[in-house]
Amino acid sequence: MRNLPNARTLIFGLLVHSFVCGNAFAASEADFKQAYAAADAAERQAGTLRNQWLVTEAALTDAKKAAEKGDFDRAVAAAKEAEALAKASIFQAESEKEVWKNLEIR
Amino acid sequence: MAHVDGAGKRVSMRWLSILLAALLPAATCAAAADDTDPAKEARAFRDFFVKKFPNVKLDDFANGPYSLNEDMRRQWEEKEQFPPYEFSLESGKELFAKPFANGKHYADCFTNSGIGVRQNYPQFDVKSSKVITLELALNQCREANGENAISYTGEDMAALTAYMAFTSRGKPFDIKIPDDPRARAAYENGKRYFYTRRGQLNFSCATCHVQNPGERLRAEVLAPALGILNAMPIYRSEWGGMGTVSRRFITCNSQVRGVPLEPQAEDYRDLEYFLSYVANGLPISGPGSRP
Amino acid sequence: MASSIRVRAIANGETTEVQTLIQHPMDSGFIKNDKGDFIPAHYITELAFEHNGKPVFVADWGTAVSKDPYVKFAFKGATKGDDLKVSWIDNKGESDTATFKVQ
Amino acid sequence: MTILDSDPSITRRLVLRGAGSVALAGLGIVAMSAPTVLAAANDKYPEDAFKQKNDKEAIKLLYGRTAEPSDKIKLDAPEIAENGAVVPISVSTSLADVTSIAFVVPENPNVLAAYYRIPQGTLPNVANRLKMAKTSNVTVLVEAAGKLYSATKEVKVTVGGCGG
Repeated sequence: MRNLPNARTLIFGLLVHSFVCGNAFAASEADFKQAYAAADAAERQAGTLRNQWLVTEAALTDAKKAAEKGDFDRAVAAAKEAEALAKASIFQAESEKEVWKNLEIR
Repeated sequence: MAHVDGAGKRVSMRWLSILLAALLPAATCAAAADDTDPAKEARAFRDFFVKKFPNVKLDDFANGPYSLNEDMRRQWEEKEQFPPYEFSLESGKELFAKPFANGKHYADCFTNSGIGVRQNYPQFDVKSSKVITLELALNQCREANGENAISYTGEDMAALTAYMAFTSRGKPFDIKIPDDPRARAAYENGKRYFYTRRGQLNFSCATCHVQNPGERLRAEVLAPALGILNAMPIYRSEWGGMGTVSRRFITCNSQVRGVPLEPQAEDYRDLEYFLSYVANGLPISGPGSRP
Repeated sequence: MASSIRVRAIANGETTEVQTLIQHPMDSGFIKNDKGDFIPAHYITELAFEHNGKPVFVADWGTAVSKDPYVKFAFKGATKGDDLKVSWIDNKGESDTATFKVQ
Repeated sequence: MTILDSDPSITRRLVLRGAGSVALAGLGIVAMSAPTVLAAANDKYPEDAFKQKNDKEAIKLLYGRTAEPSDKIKLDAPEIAENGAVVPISVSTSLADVTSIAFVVPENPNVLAAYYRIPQGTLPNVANRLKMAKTSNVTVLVEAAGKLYSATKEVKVTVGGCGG
């Protein structure tokens, strides 16, 4: 299957990403709010492009839950992950505006 | 792309390179032709599958993965002896015949009283300037008669469309694109949606159903895009029940880890318009059963 | 009253082929719902076919029979127009009975 | 398919809509009058055998003996199940005096799937649809003239039918 490696690349990217994003410093509630607002804005932009990802939504939920428990390190990490994912989905939607034509059967 | 801090930038750059790597192979096979006559495109679409699967009879594409896999076909034929959608079909027949509170019927909303008309849907309605799918037409009929709309993904909608498909079995899809730029735009939008990669897996509908039909994705044998709606609605063993076109599109989106659109969203209706149009000439085979 | 039982019984010479489909969830008890709780086992335990007051086929089922179960068998001695009585009972004590004509 | 134009009784309203757990409530009244056919079939439901996790134990409980393989049994099952939730499996045999047929799936949580009693005059052919949790052998047992025979075939399952 020609296209499965793409999926694997993306999933692998995600794993690597969550690994490198571990935070060494202790985050505050303000850090979380800032990170969450950035992630939320990006996800809303993905929404106007009709291209949100399930994992982004899951990361946003994680961030919120962690913050509610006072675990701001985790909350910030999850929010940053959500932001990166949302931005990837925006990039995908923007580039697909033209690239989709390459797949068309003519 | 603007970034707040260094860490964010690193991450995004990584993503950029991963995405570019994913997109590049596709980009190399760009065709420059800008010939967009839908009839011509539909022919090319059909020819692609006929050439890819020279042993499959054209009409058999309406049977989805069963046209491509002998072992699965035998299991399907065994199940067709007493198909699992039969209860839904009967319930659909009853629902269809049941009068609304005002005494009118679904039959009053359709040509030929709704019998043998499934192959004419979706239609482009010039008045409202939108694609009317069979599911939407059923709910419009309800609302015009003072009834509440029913769920597009629920059992009753599946049952009603199952019955209407059953009375249309064997009739070839006959989807019209009226000479109206808005109709043409709806078709083009459906086509765009079909080929657009989305979700975390970076799959388009075409990734599975044009490039890899007949292959196994995990356990499922992927159906060819040609004729993929002819068998709708379907009883899926995976669902343990019936599903409408709306339900199928939504699960497709989730499977590539994308957030699905709402049922009967414009993009979904246009997608159905495109997929049905390119299947013109292939017989309605619904209701169907699928793994 | 409504029936959960569908039967096609077709006589061909001295043999009658019977196909049956029953509407039943056949919950195995091993599947979880959306909340993560196990859906309690709910399955048909016995299904019986009777021709002229005589049992011609009796099925004892466990949890591994598919949802909306199907079974096919054939027996001798029936002719067109004969009655075939079909009954099932499940592990919760629910049941259904219906009579069909051999075609 | 002729269901829509054949027996009018077939289009009667269904009680059992979908898989809802309360869907059967309407049948409670019927349950009071225990079905006569079931009463007529005086063999008891082999409850213990259906609870077994081990195929040998289940066969022992059901028949009190072991089976010998027979090439007179034709077991028809797919190589790869399209979905473990619905695996069509059928059997026919040229053995004489068959009194029962049973299907065992050793890798299922409960190994005994179905047990069919075959009275005289009923042909020793059965087709049914079974759930399979994962790739497993399927064994059919045929009790004929007081002896027990078996046939086995492997079915690959990539999407399990038992969930969990």
